[in-house]
Amino acid sequence: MAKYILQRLISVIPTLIGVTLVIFLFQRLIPGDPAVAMLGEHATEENVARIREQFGLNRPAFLDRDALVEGDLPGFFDSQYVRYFNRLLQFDLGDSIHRRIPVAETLKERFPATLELALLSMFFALLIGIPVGIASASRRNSWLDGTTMIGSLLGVSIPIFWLGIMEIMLFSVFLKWLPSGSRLSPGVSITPITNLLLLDSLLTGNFAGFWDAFKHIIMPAVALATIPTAIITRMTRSSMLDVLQEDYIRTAAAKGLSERVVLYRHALKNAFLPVITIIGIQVGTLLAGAVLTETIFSWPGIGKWVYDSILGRDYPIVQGVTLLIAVIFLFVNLLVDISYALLDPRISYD
Amino acid sequence: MSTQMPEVEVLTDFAVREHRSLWLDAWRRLKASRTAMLGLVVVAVFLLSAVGAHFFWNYNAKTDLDYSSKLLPPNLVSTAEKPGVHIFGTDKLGRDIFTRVVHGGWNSLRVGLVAVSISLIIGCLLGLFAGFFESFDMNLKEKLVLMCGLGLVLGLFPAWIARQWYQTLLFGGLGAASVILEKKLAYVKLRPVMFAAAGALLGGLSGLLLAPLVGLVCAVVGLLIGLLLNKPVNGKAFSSITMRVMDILLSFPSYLLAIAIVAFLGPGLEKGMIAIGVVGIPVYARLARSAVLSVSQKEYVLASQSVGEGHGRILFKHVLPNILSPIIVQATMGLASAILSAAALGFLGLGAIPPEPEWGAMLGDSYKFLSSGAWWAVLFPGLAIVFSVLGFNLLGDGLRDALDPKMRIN
Amino acid sequence: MKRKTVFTVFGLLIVFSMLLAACAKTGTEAPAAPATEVPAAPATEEPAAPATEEPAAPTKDTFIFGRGADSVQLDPSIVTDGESFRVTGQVLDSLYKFDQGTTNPVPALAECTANEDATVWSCKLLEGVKFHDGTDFNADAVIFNFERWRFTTHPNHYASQVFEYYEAMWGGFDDASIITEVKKVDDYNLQFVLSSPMAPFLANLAMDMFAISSPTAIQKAGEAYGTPAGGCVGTGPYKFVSWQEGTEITLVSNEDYWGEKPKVKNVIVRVIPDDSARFLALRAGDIDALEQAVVEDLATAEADPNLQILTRPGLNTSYLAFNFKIKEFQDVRVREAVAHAIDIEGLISNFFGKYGTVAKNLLPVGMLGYNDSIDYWEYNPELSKSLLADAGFPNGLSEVTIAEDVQDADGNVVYTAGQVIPLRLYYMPVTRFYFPSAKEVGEGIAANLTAAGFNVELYLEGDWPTYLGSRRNGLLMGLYLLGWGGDNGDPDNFTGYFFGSGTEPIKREGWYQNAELAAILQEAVTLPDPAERAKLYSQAEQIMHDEVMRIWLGHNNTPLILSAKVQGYTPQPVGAENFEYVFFSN
Amino acid sequence: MEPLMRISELHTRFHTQDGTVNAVNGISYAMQPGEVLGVVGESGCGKSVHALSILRLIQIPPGEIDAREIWFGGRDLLKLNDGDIRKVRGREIAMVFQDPMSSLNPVYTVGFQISEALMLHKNMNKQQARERALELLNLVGIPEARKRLDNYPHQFSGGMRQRAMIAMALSCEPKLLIADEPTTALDVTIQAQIIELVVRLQQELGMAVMWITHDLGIVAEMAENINVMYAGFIIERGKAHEIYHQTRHPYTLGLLGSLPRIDEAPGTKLISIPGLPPDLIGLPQGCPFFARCAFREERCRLERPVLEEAGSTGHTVACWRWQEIDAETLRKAVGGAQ
Repeated sequence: MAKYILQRLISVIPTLIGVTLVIFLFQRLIPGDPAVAMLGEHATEENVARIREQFGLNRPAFLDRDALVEGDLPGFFDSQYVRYFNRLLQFDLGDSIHRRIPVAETLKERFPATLELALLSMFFALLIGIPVGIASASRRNSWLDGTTMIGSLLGVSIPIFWLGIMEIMLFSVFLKWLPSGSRLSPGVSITPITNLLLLDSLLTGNFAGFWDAFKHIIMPAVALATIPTAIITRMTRSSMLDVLQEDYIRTAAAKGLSERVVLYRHALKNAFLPVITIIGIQVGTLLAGAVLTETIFSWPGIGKWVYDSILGRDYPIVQGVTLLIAVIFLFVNLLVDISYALLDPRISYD
Repeated sequence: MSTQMPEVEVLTDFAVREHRSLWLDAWRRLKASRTAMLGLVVVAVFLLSAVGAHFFWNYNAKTDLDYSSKLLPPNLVSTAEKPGVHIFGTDKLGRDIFTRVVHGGWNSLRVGLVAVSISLIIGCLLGLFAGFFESFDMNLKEKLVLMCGLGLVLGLFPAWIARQWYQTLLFGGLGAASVILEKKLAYVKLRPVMFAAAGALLGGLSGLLLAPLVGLVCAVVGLLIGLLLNKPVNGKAFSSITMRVMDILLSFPSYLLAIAIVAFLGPGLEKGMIAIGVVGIPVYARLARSAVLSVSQKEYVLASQSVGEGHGRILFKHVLPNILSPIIVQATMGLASAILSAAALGFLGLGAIPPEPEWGAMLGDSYKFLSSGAWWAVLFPGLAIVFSVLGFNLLGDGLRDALDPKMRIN
Repeated sequence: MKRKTVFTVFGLLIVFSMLLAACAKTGTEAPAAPATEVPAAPATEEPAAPATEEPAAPTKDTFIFGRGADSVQLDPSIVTDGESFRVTGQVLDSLYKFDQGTTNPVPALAECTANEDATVWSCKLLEGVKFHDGTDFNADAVIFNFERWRFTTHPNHYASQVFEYYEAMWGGFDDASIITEVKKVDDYNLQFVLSSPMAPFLANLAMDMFAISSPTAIQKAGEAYGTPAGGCVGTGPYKFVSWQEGTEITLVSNEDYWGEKPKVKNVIVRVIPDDSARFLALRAGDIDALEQAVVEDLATAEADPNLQILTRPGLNTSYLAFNFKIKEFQDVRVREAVAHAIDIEGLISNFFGKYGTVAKNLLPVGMLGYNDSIDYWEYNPELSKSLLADAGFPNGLSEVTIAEDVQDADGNVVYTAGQVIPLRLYYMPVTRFYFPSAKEVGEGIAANLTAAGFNVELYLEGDWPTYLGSRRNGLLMGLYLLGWGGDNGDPDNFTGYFFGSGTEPIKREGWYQNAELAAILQEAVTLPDPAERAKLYSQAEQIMHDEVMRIWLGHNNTPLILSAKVQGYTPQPVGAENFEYVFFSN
Repeated sequence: MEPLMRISELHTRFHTQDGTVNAVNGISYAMQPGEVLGVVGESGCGKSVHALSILRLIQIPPGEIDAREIWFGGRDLLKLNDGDIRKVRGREIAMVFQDPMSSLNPVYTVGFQISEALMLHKNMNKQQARERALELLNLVGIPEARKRLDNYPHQFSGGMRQRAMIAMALSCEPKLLIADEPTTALDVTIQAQIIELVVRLQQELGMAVMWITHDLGIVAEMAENINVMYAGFIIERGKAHEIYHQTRHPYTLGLLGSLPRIDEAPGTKLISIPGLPPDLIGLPQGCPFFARCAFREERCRLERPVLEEAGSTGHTVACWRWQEIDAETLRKAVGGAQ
């Protein structure tokens, strides 16, 4: 097993390198100059030149051919990408061009915000998706099943940004129950431990803080959760249905086991495998959805941040965040495969 | 066998259940499923209104402007104090939202179709070949094409360094050589060395014409390429490379990738289509590949291969028809998600160029008036998206049940 | 599926839409009768956690300001964005400051007098002032700051930092600097020696970027000075406490402030990017004041007795520019036709709201050299059509020809002479303080022009950086929208900045070339006598108007919406508002 | 004496999109304690479905079971509530299914799956159940049983799995063991072993066994009584030797004919039954076998024959022309011999 994990971890590396290459390719292709983006209407030639120099934006993206012709070998390799890569090897994501402070620092602040949102959404998704999926599979073609199916289809059909807006319209504008954005009300502070506000507030026993944080996170979390919930429900249902066709379910029933035991002991464990894969994929969906959700709920997470950074051409941020997301994505996939081995005795990676 | 009474033959027939083709059967099931029919109806309404509006309802967005009637709430009957019928209300520039929603449908439709066909065609081809060559080894011709191509692609690198584009041809040739000589050199221990040397020479010499250092670098690069090319790539390698590339695409959050592509191509609905299409490729590629892999093990394919049918024939006569149904389902659902993504891009201001009506953009422009209670400007475009997408999803879902062989058993 | 499920679908959908429709219905009334619902606010709709509400005694002691974006940096000398100055303005003082609500500089940390030709300014510094970190404020501190900004060799003039405004306002770094020396006379007296006479000297001194930071703080924090970690240290009415990135910056009052003691103890400057979200926060009582709101929200705010609206005199101008590489636009009649085709009045009243004023000068109303004798463009599509006809386009203009080759930054030709392209109107992908709802403005203008026979195609060059980049290289090949916000009250910062170098075509300004105008502007900046400067600048305005070289659209008086409880808040035309005068009534 | 089980008028239907499938059409018979009953018929003749119906393992909907009664151990199984029928399953009536490959849950150890029933019905604790499972594995002759307890099904061979299934079925000493084609999925040598195993166990434990198969040959050796089913009907029932030697139904004849017999004179041809069984949706009104019958006459098309005594007691057959029928005539009819 350990060996397998190691192999997988190693095999991830080329993919990651590929990812960084793609990022740089885009950085090379996308028009618009970070310096100009930063200085706006006031940009003067000198300043633009200085900033380009400073962040090595004046270097070629990958390799410097001209240096080679002039017989300057180190110059040949002295490119934006190589510099970036060297920094990366020292676990340095570089500095933000606009803010001139380390990307890693801001990441520490902002990533937990997204993580908290994603985790909560995934929690909702599993909490609702799996039981409902099982229920509607076991009561196939009942009204419950029908509602579930339609509901889940509706779930994947609603644009989450629109849902977010509708939530705000209903709960913030008209009912005035919930705040329409950001993580905390002004002045409320929660002593950071993990920067996951809900968790921290509980750890520090700051229940007022917890309630405030909760009221802020609930709407975005729900908006973000819709698609995963829908998909997990559908997946659970269909794979339960497949499993319930199996002979060993009949065997179990013939033993005189109660329906509950048959469903949850004999069917679920088998049905869970494809569901896990889907859950893995949903992590990707969540992170993608964060871009929109965070924009609407002005949530100070990485989704909104990376979007703004693309528009602001703050490349170190874009690189850092995209890489992080890619790493998470690949890591989750690894977890999925491992849990396969744990759940299904037929699969073994030794 | 024993001889049998003739009339028995005749008589037995009525006992036998009449035979139905898969597609007919599927259609019957589709008709049987009410939800699928509901989906079909919604989709039909969507298509008709979109196409009808585009061709028969003349609307010039360019000149549509009337400050006097801006942000009017829905008004069904024209009265003295409320003149003008706006069943969905009007927007910031006093444009009738209903008109724009209906015409917006055309854009969503276009995006959906174009985007899906892009990812469908490219993705499926990739998946087909990947899956196919994973289960059947390539013949000489295919190897030749593949290796030549590989040589050309790899050759681009030294060529780019030395700005000598003819180098790509050289390495393409090297690739071809490795296929042609494969048999001859099969047992030659030194083959890698030979090819490395060849590559080094090809790159180095031509590089030297420019500058010594260029020569050196090109030689090194050429050497590596030579090593890579020394043995023809087999189908499995080809497949795993393709799929690895797909993984890379997949490990970007879809919207970010789309945003990046649009930022590169420049804004506009057409660019949006391409972006969404490209982002969708991996899905189809994976689907097609896995489908092909399962089908390739089927007897009829093995049989057709054993009677020596050409690969192309096997692929398109035997494999392709049998992986169609999952792909059709995916495509229908793909339409839905394409419309969604397009709306998202529009919402972020990267979609259609104003004043072109597009649902996502309409949302994005109007939601800043929400706090002042202009709910209609946000509600109706949103509902339009939901209904059209829901329609395609219902239909796709129905299709899945209808085409799924598992369902045909009980 | 069974029949019931189908009903369930419709059930769901119907319920869903009814729900929305229902809440929507109340929505239409919401702006109409807010008075009824808002008074109840503190009781019912207070989302802020009890934690904060405990100290909510009769007089609040925390002033919370909501804004659209976070500060970039808190070292004012290296940033250009107002959001940074909004904070540093409270923590740091400059030698001069702009008098409450005006653009005339008045003494702050120093009082200066010029010699007759305005080349030597001798300043008397306030005595006994200390920085928040206890460092004494004296001549050395001032000199340290000025030398840090000026000398690229200065140990604290970090390569990673761009002292843009020093360069822009004082002619450049090192020897290029107009300030050739800052002489220390004694601890509280010093002299600025200028290489050439400079009329806006005091105005420049008063700018937020030239606020004095504590030398020890800078030396201690090094490059981190001004970052969330480093914070900033000055002599101002408030001290920097903390900076939660992307969320809020907290300040606390400086008890031994040299000037009028701040009335409110704490100041929180909070980021709420979305306009409507920010307005909602204000109505919910989460924040006490905000800047930048959409016109519709302003209407709501006016109707709301719990809110008050203040306007900051707009020191900005938004405009529609021509690219003069287009042959057709080189004909003044075409340009005038465009001017008459646009319903500027309608644009401004609809998209700027009543806080915008129609512009007829580049200079904002009331600024030195503002030329009131110029007439507004009359909105007259017919006239515009006929002008277009005279210019040789009787049946409108939908395609234009490039006059001569245009190259991009890398020197490759993007547009070739004689190339025919569709007539484009480039609109801004973002809203700026001088351009609320820029996209709608674009659509509006496009509609006007199309109606008048200019068959324009709205064109999105890309996102903001792309747009700016193309504009810098004169590649916005058609009509394009942009604007400008002044940094100090001086006309040179407007007209001079734009056309001062117009002896040859200015790429950045759509290849506009006008030597005469350039000469006037270059002269105007050196004259010490305001009256003479005024004459020259209004002459310049006249030229620009007669040339129709650009179509000035509007000045946006930035509206600030505050809770009715907030008192003593005075909007500043330039620079940061002074929070120290703010207090709460109840 | 009081029979172990008495089934009367059992109908099982499935309501599908294509129509109602009449899988079992009113069959009635009784089983004595310790009796071995063979149920024979082609695939799709309803023999498995009727067995599942007894335990009410048919999913409802789409399935539907109705019968005058399914009398077992002093009560009507159809009247039991879900809780009570579960007490019957596995404890009083156990079942062994056709495909041992798919009938064991891949994600649980064989040991666990056996002890599960024990813990449920015999409320043993884990340890006891495990010990009992071990005995059972030994009983059904699985080598190194102790080690095998903790194996997963995929580590078992097909035959061993079927043995495990049987062990599982026997775990609660049921009064009736229903073996639903337990050997069809196995190769011949294993088949023999399994049959021999079941026979042995039946004698040791004295339980009744219902052996469902399409292969008359198998039940020939072991069964006392045989039900021959066709299209959801019992078309002939009787003692094994009667079914063999005084075959009355053309279909049974066909079945016999289609398997080679050692006691036949060499050179005699195999008889095959032409055509396919009828579509269970919309059965023909007459004899279900009409379409394929070599003896059919007009009456057969119109009226459906009912079971009637054919000579000796307990041998019943559903055919209008049973008197005229025997192997020879059939052979002539289909021109088998010359």
